[in-house]
Amino acid sequence: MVPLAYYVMLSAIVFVIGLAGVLIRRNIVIILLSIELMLNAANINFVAFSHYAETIVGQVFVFFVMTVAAAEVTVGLAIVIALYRRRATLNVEELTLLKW
Amino acid sequence: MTLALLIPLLPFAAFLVVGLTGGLFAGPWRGRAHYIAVPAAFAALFLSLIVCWQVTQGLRLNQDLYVWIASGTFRVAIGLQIDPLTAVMLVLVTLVSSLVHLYSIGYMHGDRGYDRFFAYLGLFTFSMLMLVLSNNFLQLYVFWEAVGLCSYLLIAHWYERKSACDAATKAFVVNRIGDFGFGLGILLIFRTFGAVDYHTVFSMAPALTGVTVNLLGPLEWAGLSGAHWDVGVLTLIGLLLFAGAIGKSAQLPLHTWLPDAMEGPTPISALIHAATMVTAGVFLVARVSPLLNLSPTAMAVVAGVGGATALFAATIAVTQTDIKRIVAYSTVSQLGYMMLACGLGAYTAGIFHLLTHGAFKALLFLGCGSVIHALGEEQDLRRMGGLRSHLPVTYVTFLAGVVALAGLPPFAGFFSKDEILWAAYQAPGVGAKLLWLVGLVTAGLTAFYAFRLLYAVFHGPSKVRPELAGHLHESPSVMTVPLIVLGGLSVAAGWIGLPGSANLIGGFLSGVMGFAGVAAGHGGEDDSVAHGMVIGASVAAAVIGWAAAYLCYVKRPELPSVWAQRLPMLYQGSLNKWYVDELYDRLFVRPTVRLAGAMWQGIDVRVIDGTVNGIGATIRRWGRLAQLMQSGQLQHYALLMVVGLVVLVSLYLFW
Amino acid sequence: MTPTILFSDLVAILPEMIISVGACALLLLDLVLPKTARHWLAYLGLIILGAAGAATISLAAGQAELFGGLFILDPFSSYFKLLLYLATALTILLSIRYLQIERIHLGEYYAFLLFATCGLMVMVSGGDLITIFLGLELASVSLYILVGLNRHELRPIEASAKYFVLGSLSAAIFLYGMSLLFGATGTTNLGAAATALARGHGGPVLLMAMIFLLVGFGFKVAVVPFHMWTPDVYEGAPTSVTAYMSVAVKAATFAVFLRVFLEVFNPIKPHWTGWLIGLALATMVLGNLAAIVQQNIKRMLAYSSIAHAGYAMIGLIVGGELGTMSLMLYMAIYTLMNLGAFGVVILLRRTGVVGEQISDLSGLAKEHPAAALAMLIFMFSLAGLPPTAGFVAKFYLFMAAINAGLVWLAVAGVLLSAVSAYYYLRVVMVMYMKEPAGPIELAWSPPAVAALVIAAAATLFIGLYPAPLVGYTQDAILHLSLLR
Amino acid sequence: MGAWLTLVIFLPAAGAIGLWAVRRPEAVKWAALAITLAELLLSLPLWGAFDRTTATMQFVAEAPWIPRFDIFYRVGIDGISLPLILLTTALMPVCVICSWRSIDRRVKEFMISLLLMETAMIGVFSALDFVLFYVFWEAMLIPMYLIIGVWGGPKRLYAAIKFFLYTLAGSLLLLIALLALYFEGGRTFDLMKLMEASYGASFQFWIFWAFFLAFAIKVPMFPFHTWLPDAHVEAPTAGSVVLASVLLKMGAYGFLRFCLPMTPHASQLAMPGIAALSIVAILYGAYMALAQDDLKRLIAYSSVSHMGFVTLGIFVFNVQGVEGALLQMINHGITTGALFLCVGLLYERTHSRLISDYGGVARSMPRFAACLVIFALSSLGLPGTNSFVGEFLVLVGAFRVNPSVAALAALGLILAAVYLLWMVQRVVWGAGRPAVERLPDLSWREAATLVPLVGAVFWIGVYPEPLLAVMHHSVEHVVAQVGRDSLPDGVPLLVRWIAGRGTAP
Amino acid sequence: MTAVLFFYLATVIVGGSLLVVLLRNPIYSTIALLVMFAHVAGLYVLLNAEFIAAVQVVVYAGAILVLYLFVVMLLNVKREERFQRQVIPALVVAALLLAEVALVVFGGRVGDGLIGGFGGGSGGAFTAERIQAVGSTAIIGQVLFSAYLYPFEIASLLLLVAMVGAIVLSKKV
Repeated sequence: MVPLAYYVMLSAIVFVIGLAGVLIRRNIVIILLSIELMLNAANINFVAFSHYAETIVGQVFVFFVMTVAAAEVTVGLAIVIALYRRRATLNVEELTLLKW
Repeated sequence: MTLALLIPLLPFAAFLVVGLTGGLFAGPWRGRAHYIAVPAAFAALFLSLIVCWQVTQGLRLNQDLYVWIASGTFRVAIGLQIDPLTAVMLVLVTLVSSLVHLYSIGYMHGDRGYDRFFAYLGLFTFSMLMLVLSNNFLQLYVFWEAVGLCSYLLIAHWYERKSACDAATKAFVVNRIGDFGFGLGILLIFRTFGAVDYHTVFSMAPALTGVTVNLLGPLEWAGLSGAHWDVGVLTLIGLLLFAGAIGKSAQLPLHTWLPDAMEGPTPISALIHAATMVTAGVFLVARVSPLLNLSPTAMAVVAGVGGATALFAATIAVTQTDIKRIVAYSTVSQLGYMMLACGLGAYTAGIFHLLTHGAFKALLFLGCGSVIHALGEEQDLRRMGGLRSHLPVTYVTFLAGVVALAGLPPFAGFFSKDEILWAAYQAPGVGAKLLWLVGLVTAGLTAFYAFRLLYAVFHGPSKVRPELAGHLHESPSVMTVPLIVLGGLSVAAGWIGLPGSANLIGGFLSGVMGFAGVAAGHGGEDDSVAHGMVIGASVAAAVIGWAAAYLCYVKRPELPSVWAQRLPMLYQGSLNKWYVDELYDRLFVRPTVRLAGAMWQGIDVRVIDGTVNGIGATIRRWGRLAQLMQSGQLQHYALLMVVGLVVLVSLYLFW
Repeated sequence: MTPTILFSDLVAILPEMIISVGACALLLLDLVLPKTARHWLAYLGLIILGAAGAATISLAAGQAELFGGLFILDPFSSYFKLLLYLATALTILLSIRYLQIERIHLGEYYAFLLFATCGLMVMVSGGDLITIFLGLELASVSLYILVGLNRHELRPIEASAKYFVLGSLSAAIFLYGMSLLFGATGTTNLGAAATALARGHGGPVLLMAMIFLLVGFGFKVAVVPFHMWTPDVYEGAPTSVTAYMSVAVKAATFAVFLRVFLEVFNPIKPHWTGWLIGLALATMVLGNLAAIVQQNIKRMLAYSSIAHAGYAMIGLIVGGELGTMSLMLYMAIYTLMNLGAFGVVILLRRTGVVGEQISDLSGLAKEHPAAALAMLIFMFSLAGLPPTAGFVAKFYLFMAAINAGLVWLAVAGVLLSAVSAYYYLRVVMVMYMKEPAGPIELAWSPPAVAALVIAAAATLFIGLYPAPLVGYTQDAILHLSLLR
Repeated sequence: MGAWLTLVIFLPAAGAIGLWAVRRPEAVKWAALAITLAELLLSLPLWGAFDRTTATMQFVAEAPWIPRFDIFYRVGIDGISLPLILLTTALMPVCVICSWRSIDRRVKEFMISLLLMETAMIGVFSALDFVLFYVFWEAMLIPMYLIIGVWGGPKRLYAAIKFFLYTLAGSLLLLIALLALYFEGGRTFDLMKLMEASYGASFQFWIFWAFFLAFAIKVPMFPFHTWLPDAHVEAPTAGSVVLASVLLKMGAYGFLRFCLPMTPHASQLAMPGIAALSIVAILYGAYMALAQDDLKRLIAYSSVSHMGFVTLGIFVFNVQGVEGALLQMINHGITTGALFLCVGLLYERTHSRLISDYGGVARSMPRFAACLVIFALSSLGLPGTNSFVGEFLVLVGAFRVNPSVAALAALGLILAAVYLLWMVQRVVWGAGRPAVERLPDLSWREAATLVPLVGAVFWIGVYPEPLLAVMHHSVEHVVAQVGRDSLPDGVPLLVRWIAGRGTAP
Repeated sequence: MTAVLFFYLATVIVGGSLLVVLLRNPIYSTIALLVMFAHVAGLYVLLNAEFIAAVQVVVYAGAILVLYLFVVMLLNVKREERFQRQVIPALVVAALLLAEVALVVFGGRVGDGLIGGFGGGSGGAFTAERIQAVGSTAIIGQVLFSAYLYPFEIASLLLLVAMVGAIVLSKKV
């Protein structure tokens, strides 16, 4: 049996990669993708813990997280489209109308 | 009691009425102040004479009118005390005051501030009377400052003149410096005796001889205070009170205000700056004699300051050219005499001289006033001369004043001055002999400048400005009558204090101010030879002075300039008042003003406000930095969040 | 293991049901109603809120864990729900005229506002990480949309994008924290987790979980260094939305913050007190400092709201009866005064004029004394000066801090509120002491006036007579499990 | 009778609210005048019915406010607060009258601010609950800020914010202190109970410094004084009058009401320091005044100097000192207030506050000049005027404790004479300048503001006993409170030499 | 066997994640994410969560990623700079975070922290056996509509809001 720690570590790696993606990429779509990575990392945790704790709650939680992810993506992509329409860019570095 | 109370209240009422009508409001009252003020003054004089007579019949009074301040154990009343000292002062004050009132009707006629002037006169008379009537130190202090205020207001009577205002401010401030000591003295009295009324203090004082305080007590922790900083508490009190007297009576080193005070109208110079207010210092010293007597040190200081002032002022008086200034320096000098007497324990002599001086000096000032009046505000000696024929009454009365001042027998000044010199001669110790010598020299100088004044003004060729020469005229009778009255007194006032057992004034006052040390003025028969010698010496000095003046200003008028050229240092020094004013200006006035400016710009604006504004500016600067963090780059924001996260985790893991 | 749903459970979520059904109704009515009648939707929204309020009040005395612990009904949550209704209602009142000026589509706006409120209510009542997360997301998603709803300008969409990216990031971090907490305790139920923790479960993972959760909460209430979105989003969003966000989200998040930290993490309180103090200090300092140099009033208020989050944290740090109470009180008062301040800013927005610069307020007192007076009251209240409500709020916070021995924290707090007085005063100064650049026309409307009057009167009233509110707040936490 | 006091406190506030309904500026002025006069009349019975034979609080009223935290509306007055309340009520009509013409815009708001100030000030002096006190204390900042900032001079914005932040920074620490006292004193905000409780030495120490900062800024004491000149210079006349006459007193009142009874031990420890600061304030303030060319700034610095006497008097802990300080507070209120009125009158006529722009005012405005000279003389402590009594009592008190302190303080009197007389000389005397020559003398309205003050100057100067009689018992009580715990061992040497020196019997 | 599977899946998941972040073209990134998601689903199967695995494939891979692809292609972004200027500090911070988590998970101080929470077979109701017996889909369905009815409703609201919101936001002005 694979130790729980491995799952947790795997999730951590994915989480950090996602985090790094948010921090370093300029394209807002890829940033959204990175956030998906992070959510998945949490999901891996939930399922793993759920398995090892012999409970179903974790899985239920993951189910809800997916719902949330779907909702977020919907809204997020709508925002991206609206943004692109108005500013013709997906580069978050150019979003500096609001500062200071 | 009611009678005594009425004496000060009459002038006060006059002040209120005159001040509130003509003084502040134009209209029908304007220019009629004398209808109220003069009768009030004379009524006060009349009452004073009655009271004085009652006192000779044994009346003594010491009564509180009402409690003024009561706080814990500190309790001060406003009260009246009447004894011989008070009585003579009452008479002097009301007499000179009423004469000056009368005189001013003529002198101040047509002045813009006529009514104001009379209001102030009333206020001054009230304050001066209350001063002498006080039965405690604090009340004395109150009216002490009040007369100072009147002096201030009257010096600045012609407030358009800058010099007048300067003089007024200077007078007040210099007096304040003396009063600083006076005030501290009262505080020390309260701390020492637990009371500030004369009776308690004087009756407790003998028990306190030998008790000391350490001047540097507060610095004990720094190891500075030692036994040699111990001072007898009575000495300290005496010296502090004397500081007040120094200021008020224009003694060294606070004498500078009095000559400048001549910027005021001449009647004021006569009343305040010659006869009454400036003698308050002497009065104070006489008043506290029961305390002073217990402290030889304080006495010595009083005598020393008095002697030094007498000589110092006389040396200045010889070269001045402003007639009022000559008389003013003479006043300073004569006040020095009085102090000298008091310091030697000859209080009665001091007060006697105070009285005679009051008469002849008031006369001299009023005479000067008459001259100035006639010459259209001219005060320079060098533009006078030969006025004898134009101003006969003035001349005669002035002459009486001069001989009285010069101390020629049998005029008033002779007897009082002689008593002082005799007291000095008689007192034990080398110092006293030295003081006698100083007194003698001063007597000579006094005679010199007195006659110089007389000759320069009334004798010799006229140097009056030609445009004035035509209509020189004698003053009106409201002005000459006071002159005549005072002239009579200058001649005769001395006779109340004939040497020996006939000394009326001495007997009258000695009950108040007896001094064990010197039986001043009226010693035993065996001293009569010595006494005669002393009299002879002083008369000789006066005559020498007279002769020198006659020589220099009548016989050979070119002599003074010759001497002036031959002794330039002395002449210039004397002419410039030994540069005391300049010295004070350099030492105190200018540094103070400069320091104030520097402190304001340096400490207040730069350091304190700089700090305050600096804090504000720093906060703003930090705010701008904080604002700069907000780059608008959302990934910076994200990074900062993650950094926060990492920092928190690190804190947990590694700390 | 499969708890049955009882009718009583459904009664307990009546307020949430009213709000969500009402929101859906608004969405539908928006399609049906003619364009001219759409502003009635706002009043319908108010009626819905009123109904929910009535339901909440009738339930307020209840104390129960329902849906198997997913939903908690207690006076604590009712307190915050009433606060949310108040905030929403005032926001709606302020929005009516403003939306016309901004040309924001009406029906959806009110519906999303209600959805957001519903999400926050779910959060406040959440007894389980799942409901808390879902409630948070419901509110967040609604707000992402609300922020970007104004399509006529450039700034709102940028704000929306920033808010969305950072919000999602924080949600992901928050979620990861939840997963770790789940890992550490084996449960998502707060009560159960607390029990597990009290038995000594946990260890390092628990602390990691706590830190991740802290980031999530910190983001929502705008605690340094997770605050960075606040100024940009507050500035960019429609002002009415900013107003709503600044109070409602903050209040609800603090409610959950309290629940989670004081109930679940109470056993390890010594660990987090220090960190929270650090964060609170940093928040107060940075918020106040940055607010000083702002020219845009919305941005200034954004930084000020950051600073206020820092103050409020003091209540959380202290915990206990006094700490909790003071925080709740603070949130209630903050809601009133901050909404009021934004309300005045909203009045300044009229067609063709942005009215967001502080200098736009110049001479307001001369032109519109009543509006200026209201703003004056709000500013002094935000600065925490008596006799306004803001003073009462700070008073209890500092009292709590001193009671807990955190005198120096209280001292730092008061000194920084002196700093804050500077920028609040600047607004007053501009209104009262500068001459107007030109005639100022305010976008008056009866509802907005009503909202301002309510906010100003309440701010003053609470300042003068705080006893009722204080008493109610104290009663609301009387039986709170997290305090035992 | 407690209800009466409450009425006195809140009448101006109620009037302020009522004023809102009045439209015409003239009517507003008359209404404000009527309210302040009514308030003055209302406050007089307090004086009459005051029991002078006890130190207990009188006219006490109590009502629950936030009872759960023992916050009550508690008011009451004793011999310390009564004179200050009367000073306030007496000066407010003057403030209204002197604003009659000088305030020409937003009259209503101005009068409302003034009236709100009055309520807050009276509230401060009569509050017996710490929270209530604090609320009044801070509430006053708001109208004062507006008065300076809206109706002030050219640099009013800077002055207003400086005033506000300075005082706020100080008083916020007061908030901390009062909260700490709440817990330490047995969970109560009742001042009477807080005064009876005794506190540990180190606790007292911290509380004292918090108090000190708040009150020292308000007084203002030496290094915290720089807000005052700016505030005074920029404030309108009525603002300056209120500021000088009443606001500054609140700091000193705070020292008396809080520091001495609640932190006696710390107060005694702090005594050398505060005495030193007071001396510095007296001399430094006087020096600053010497350097000024701006009349208002000069008077402001003279305030610093005069308030130095007040703090010195309070911190010598004996009856004379404290009564002197209290009396000096009243005196300073009258005299400095009046001086600001005078400057305001001049400013109304010429729109200049620079001394160098004046000269020879005595010729064109003799009645005004008389008043100005009287107030200047009062300010320099001339015997017979009010200030002398106060200052001398302070000196008596100080001298009993430490002669050298009293001597240094007395030096301030010399300097006062210098700067005030120099001011008088340059403004009142001298040759009339053309600009000054045609100035009209006092109008009846102006005279109505100045003449009562002249009367007060002499009344207190000549017969202060009625005022002192009111204070006696309360002051003795305070002095007993501060003396109740004797100096413990280990007190620094510095204290000992201040506390007991001199060998006089 | 499970171990081998786990390591395979883990490798692909990590690799896929890295590609998502590193690839220049968003389309490639999306496809990398797809691969990664599928392998995560595999991981779920490994953990006895078949239902979740199915949902992962259907919802994530099927719906969400298609949406992404759709948007990416719709917007047809021209090539841009890939990375932020802050790439180095960001990576350092990320690495630090990873190291710290690793420290917690494996590190000395951690001990068996994780296991301490609920060591193997801590007596939960849903043991692997029971789930396999009933089937995870059935169990989750049961739970969702009974115990988790309330959050389920909330989730539905959330989706409604997202849907309407997306329409409102992406509507042309």
